Amino acid sequence: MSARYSFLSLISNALNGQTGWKPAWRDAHPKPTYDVIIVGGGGHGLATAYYLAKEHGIRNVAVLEKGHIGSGNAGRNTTIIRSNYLLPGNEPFYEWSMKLWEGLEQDLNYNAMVSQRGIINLIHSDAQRDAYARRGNAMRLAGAGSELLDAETVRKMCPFLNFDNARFPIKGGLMQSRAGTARHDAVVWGYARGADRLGVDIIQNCEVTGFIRDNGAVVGVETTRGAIRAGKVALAVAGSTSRLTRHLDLRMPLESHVLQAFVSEGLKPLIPGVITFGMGHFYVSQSDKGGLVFGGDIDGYNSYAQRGNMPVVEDVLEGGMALMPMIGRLRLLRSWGGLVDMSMDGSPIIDVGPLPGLYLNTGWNYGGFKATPASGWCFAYTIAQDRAHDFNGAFRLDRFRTGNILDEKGVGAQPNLH
Amino acid sequence: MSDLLAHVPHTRLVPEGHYGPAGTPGVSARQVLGLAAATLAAPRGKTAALIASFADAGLPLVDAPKAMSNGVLTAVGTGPGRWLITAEGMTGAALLAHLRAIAGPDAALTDQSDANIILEVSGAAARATLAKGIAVDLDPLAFAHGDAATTVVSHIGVTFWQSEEAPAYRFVVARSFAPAFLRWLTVSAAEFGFALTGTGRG
Amino acid sequence: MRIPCPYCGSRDAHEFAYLGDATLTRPDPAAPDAAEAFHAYTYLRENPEGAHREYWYHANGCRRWLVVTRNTKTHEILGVEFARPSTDEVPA
Amino acid sequence: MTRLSTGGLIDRSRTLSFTFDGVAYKGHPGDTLASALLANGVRLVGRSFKYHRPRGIFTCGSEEPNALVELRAGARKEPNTRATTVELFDGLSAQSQNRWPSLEHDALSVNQLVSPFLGAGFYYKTFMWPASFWEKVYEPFIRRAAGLGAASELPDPDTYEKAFAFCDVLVIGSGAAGLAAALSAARSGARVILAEEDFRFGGRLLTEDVAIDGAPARDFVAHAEAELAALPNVRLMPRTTVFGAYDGSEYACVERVSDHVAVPAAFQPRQRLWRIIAKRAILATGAFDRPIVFPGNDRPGVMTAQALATYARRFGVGAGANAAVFTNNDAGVSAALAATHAGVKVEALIDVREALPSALLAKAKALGVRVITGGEVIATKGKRLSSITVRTGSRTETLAVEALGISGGATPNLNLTCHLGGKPVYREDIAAFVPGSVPPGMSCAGAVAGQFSLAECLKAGTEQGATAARDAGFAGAALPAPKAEETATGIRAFWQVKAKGDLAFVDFQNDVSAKDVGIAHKEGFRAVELLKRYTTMGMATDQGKNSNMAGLALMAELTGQGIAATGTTVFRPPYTPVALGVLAGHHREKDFRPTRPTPTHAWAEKQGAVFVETGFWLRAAYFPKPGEKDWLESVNREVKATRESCGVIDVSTFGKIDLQGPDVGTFLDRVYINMFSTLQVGKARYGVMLREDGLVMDDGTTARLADNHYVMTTTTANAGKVFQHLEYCLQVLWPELDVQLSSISEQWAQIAVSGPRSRDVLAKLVDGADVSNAALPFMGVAQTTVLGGIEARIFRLSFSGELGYEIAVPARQGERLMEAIMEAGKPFGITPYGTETLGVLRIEKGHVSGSELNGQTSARDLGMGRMASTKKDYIGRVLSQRPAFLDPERPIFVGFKPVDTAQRLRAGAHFLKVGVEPTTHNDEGYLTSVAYSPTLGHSIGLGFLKRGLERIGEQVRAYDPVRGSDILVEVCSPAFVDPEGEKQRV
Repeated sequence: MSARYSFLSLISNALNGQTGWKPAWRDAHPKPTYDVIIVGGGGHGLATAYYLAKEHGIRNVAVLEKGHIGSGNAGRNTTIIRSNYLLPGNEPFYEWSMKLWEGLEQDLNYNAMVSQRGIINLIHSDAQRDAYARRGNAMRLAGAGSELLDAETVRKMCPFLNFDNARFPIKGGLMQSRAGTARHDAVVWGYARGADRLGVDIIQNCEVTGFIRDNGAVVGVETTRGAIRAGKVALAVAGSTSRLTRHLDLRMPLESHVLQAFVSEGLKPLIPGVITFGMGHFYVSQSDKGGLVFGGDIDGYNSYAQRGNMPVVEDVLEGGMALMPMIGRLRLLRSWGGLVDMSMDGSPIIDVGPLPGLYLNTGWNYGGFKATPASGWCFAYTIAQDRAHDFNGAFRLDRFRTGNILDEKGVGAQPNLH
Repeated sequence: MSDLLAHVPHTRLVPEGHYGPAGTPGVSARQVLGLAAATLAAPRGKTAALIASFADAGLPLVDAPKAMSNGVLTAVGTGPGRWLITAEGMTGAALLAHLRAIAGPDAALTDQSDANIILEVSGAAARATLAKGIAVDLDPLAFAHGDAATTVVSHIGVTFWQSEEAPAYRFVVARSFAPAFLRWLTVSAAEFGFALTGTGRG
Repeated sequence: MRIPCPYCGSRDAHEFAYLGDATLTRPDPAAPDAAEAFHAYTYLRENPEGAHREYWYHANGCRRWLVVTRNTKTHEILGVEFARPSTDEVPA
Repeated sequence: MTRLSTGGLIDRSRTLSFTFDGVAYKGHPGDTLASALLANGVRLVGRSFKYHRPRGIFTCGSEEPNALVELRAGARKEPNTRATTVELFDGLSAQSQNRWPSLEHDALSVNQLVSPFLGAGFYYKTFMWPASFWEKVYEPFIRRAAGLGAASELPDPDTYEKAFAFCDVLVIGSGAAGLAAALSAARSGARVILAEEDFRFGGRLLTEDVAIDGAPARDFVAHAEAELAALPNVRLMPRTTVFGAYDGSEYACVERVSDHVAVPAAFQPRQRLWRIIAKRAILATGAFDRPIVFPGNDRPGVMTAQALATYARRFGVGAGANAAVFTNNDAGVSAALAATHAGVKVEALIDVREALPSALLAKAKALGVRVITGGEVIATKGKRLSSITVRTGSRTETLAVEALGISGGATPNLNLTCHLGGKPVYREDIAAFVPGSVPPGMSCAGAVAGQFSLAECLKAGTEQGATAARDAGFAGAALPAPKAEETATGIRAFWQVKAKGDLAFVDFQNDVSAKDVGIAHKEGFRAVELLKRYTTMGMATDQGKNSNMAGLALMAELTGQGIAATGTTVFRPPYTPVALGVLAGHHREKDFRPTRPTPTHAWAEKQGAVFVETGFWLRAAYFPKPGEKDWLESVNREVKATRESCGVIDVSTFGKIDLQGPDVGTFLDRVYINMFSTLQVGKARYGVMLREDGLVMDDGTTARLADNHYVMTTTTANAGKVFQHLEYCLQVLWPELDVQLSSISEQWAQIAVSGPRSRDVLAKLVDGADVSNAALPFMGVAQTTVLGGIEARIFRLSFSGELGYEIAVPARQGERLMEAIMEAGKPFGITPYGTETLGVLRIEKGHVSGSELNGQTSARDLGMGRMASTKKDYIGRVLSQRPAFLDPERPIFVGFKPVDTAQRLRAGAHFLKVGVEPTTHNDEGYLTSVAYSPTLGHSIGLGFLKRGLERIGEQVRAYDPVRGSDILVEVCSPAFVDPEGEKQRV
């Protein structure tokens, strides 16, 4: 088992040539049965396992990962954390996530580089200011904190933005100063190490190929490493959800899409916090290492390819150059594509069912990273208690049937518009 | 940031003049004024009949992205069973009446004489200029005299066709997008020397 | 990505607007199970990894709704046809 | 000075001046910044990322990890620029980066002393105590220390362009294979594009000491280039990097049009983004010489053997006064010999192999190069390399050299084959990964495919060029490949010298050493992706081109899995870093998106209007008059004038759709919630359309001009969306309906005249038409002419609640109509107004607009539930009956006024019951639109409130903490003015 990290462990390893470290998590082999199987070794799955063990004392848990942990969206996002949602069904959940972020590193004894340097959503019109005021007030009601900034304040904070020659002038911003970024891989590794220390089996290179059914109930999974049975089977596989639920003849309110993201070459500190453009598809932050990390809209067509195409690359950088013409001579270092689980209303699903023994965590759209702690926490609660916590009470699968939809953007049942 | 158009308001057509290095322009564009225009759409399932009526009247419509002209009218295929028809020396109302007489009562006819501006782009560097925004292969082997396309340039929807072998192209651009289109055209053509006429003095 | 539009020819995908699954049929609104049928029609998706029939609208082209069959794993275009029955169209 | 006395493809007759860190130097045309620095004896060029170790020039190409500089100055400063790719120009200035206070004495080089602490994963294990210190102390320090170069922070003054190209065969790379491929494809008549990232064609042929068809390779390059340039079907693109492969045989490229001059010439962009659609592509990108891992392998003066040879042969530069070469393969040996032949004093050729091919040995002997077989370099010395220690068996020897060329073998430059998901496969025989599956239409020729000998490259290029042309429809006669002798390509896989001492680097720029790979292994980060992420190996600006191979080989050795099973990380676009500006092209700042002026824009400008962005449109917001102190005063005047007499506004931005055909009525019945088939000719009706999910999509009025002819208006924002939706309904849902749509948004200028005197104004405009209340009643439509023969459609509609008309004329007549309206209205004090007054007028009337039609509201929420016909189906009907839509708790559209009318409402405030805690749970709704009503003399608002209609007269809190406001408001009817709607019917 990986030892606790401390000044002492760092010094002793410095003196012994860094030879004293142990694996951060065991490379476990599957046992025949578990109390709970979590399918998906990304941030959400690992966090779920961690909180199941820590909060609910359920430690006979396996996390099954088809590749290596963190190889899906957990390692392909733009690392933003924030709780600046609008709807009452969403905002308390994301604020709970933010509170968990704020204590995460001490809890996990792992530095995930949670950096609360703030987010500013830029405002470009009076109508947008009203809409952001509605959102900012919703955030205040949930205890999340928010500030509505005027243009002069934004200019003082971000003098490099295009204030004087803009197609869509900057008229202010909605700021959440507690928002920021976290080192995405470290979150995965921290949860994996934490779960492992509590006895959870993390099983890599173990792909689920089917489900074991008993009288309609899901009682286990078939995998590339054999059959594994469990009292409860929980899916946390994001864009691969439909691939798995097909084995159960379930159609989901989901489409899998590609979202591209981008990082520039490393630069000395250039921009504070996270900035989002309100009239184009562009948002940006700067990593601890110095790269500008940015993204924009999804490509907009169903895809499992984990890569996108040029029109979106150009669209993102047009937004970037419209907003920050100083970035013209900086360079794009790397782009990548994530397989995102776009839901039909743009909001997630954390729910019991729809079959006995099955639990669902999906529909994170392009925004799952920030939700990682609360998603794991709420999913663990839902699995352990067989009911939703208040925080995820609105994330029901049947909301599309009842009409309790959670559509932050108001664009309707078309995933590529969310 | 281009200084070339720094003085031109984004709400106005780029004024006529010479842009780019002095000398013989590699690209020319002129606004073609005084054309009437209308859309013609066949009733459901009656495209063939409509084409036949026009053939009888001396305008051979083709249900394809082609430009066909009989000297007076030019018909450009913009979609299945749908054409944009331009005419010189006619009012919109007269064009509509003329087309109605040929097409019969069921075809959909809509006056578009004021909806667009029409620009003719020509010159030795016309293709090289247009390649800076048009994702359609304009090589003579792929796009010849009489070929037409409806596409997007610089975030602006356009219909265009090759109107002369030389080559020259006619562009139909929505009126409110015309200033932005001309900005793109001007900055794209300037390196070759660009002569723009018919857009007023600004 | 380029889509071979049956009318316009090969065009960049960004000329088109994407809608999604083209295997769905609008249910009979008068049927007794209309509520459930419309729920499935509006919200539930097969979302396959592989061949996918999907609607694309040639917004910056001929304005035709197309049914494109495309592999969602490779993005290879396997087929394109007009969404509206072909009896309405006249070959060029 | 280490410029060799002769040789090199440089123009020695001309001298270029440049500066590095403020010191003036000279070079020649044909130099890169790197070759010119080396020629001037500048070997220390940069500092590494973490330990700030001194670094020099490591390669001669775009894969350079070390020699990153800030090129140019001021707004044109380009941080992280690889000196090896910068074409020297007169006046060039460059600065070293990531060092303080100077390159020579960098304070943070103390990090080297604490390097025992700073192993892989160090950050994740520390900086947690105390918790509050991370953000305040540790992180700011780390951020300042991290990063590479500094950005200018000024807007980029240069321009960029985009362009498209189409071809039959795209050849990527112009070495032996690329030139051969381009020649054979071009000779068949196919349209060929040859893209080369360098400013010179030829690739390795410019370096290698070989003959083709009996002549020096450089002659072959010159002849090939001349032949290709003369062919009309060939486009030569030097300085063009193909950086990405995309779907549909599309290749994204950057052409560096002006980077080789100080400032772009007039009317020239700095760079151009090309998207090339190629029926076939031939990847001929060669291979990189890769480093060997040994202690101190990062010192300035250590470089790839390929670079050593290239600086000598192509640039006439010795990388130091003398040199040695350390290799495990024949190409490394050949490079050493080529450098020697060019005049570099090579003290020793050290090969890990016990035996070398006899031909190479003979050449070495002839050139007088000492060969040490079975040898390894185990240490280096000097801030700038001064000596190396060589171990042969148990014997060690120190050699004083200023340069060391190392070659661990060739790594095929197969980046682009991975962009569509291809996975490279390992070949033991050449100790390299070669392309696995490649993008559709691509083939690989030459070293990139593991074909390392010159003869193989020429043969493969020739064959594949012909095949690609044939596949594209050009059947030319097969031509023989140019002839060359077989070059030796032997190799013994060798990754790491096992020796204690200094750090042995795997990834130079990110300071990842062999020890870090060991830590990753111990801690379980063994999969290549985890190795990469944990150590940051391969995440530097060279994207692992230099490091990945050795790193994964080291891991393979530790796990015992073998290299093939370990696999490699995936390459993603871009192949080399690409300027962000070129990806935006023309679309930046004000040209980000088109600006759409209304038909009366110029007129409004003359009236002094203040404009506002409305989507792409620019609309008049209000028309200030001299002496008015703020916008509110202007708007109040405009509202009053309209309510009391007459106002006028351009409403051309509304979407306008022409519908013709026998089934239009049926069609409209299905897309609107209310009936349209029953609408009389000459009448208009307000309609609401839903999405299939039962929420409101859009609203507007639709008029019936004839039995089979309607005209629909949409909101400005939804014009495109609604048109697309209608086409969907017609083509997909109900193809049996005979309806033809045309957008007429641009054809008609539409101007609304409102107010009690508007009929008087209209009467002066029409050519005799009867516009009396009887002849043209409320919601009536007249097709007539105005101003002496201008075709016009007159709709008697009212958004303001006043008597009003919307007059449509062909767009070119819009300005004339506006001027005529102003003239006709002069006696009544007609007042132009903009979107601000439009908003006040409609809020006073309780009409919904974009803030209420936000995609989250149903017709019932908006108080329009009763409009929905129960006699028909329509889009959205079924799902609008879901339980949550009928929940009585659902917020409903109502009006609000402040209890203290001196207070101001603000949109975005949330409603709370009086006396409850401000929490999400107690949230009862929100204000959508507010205005100061000059008619009522106080602030008014519209919004959604739970059970709102039952609560008229109740007081609730409008809670707006983001603007420091929390006031009592009274719930009221949304129709503040003329609730019975009498004024519009007079």
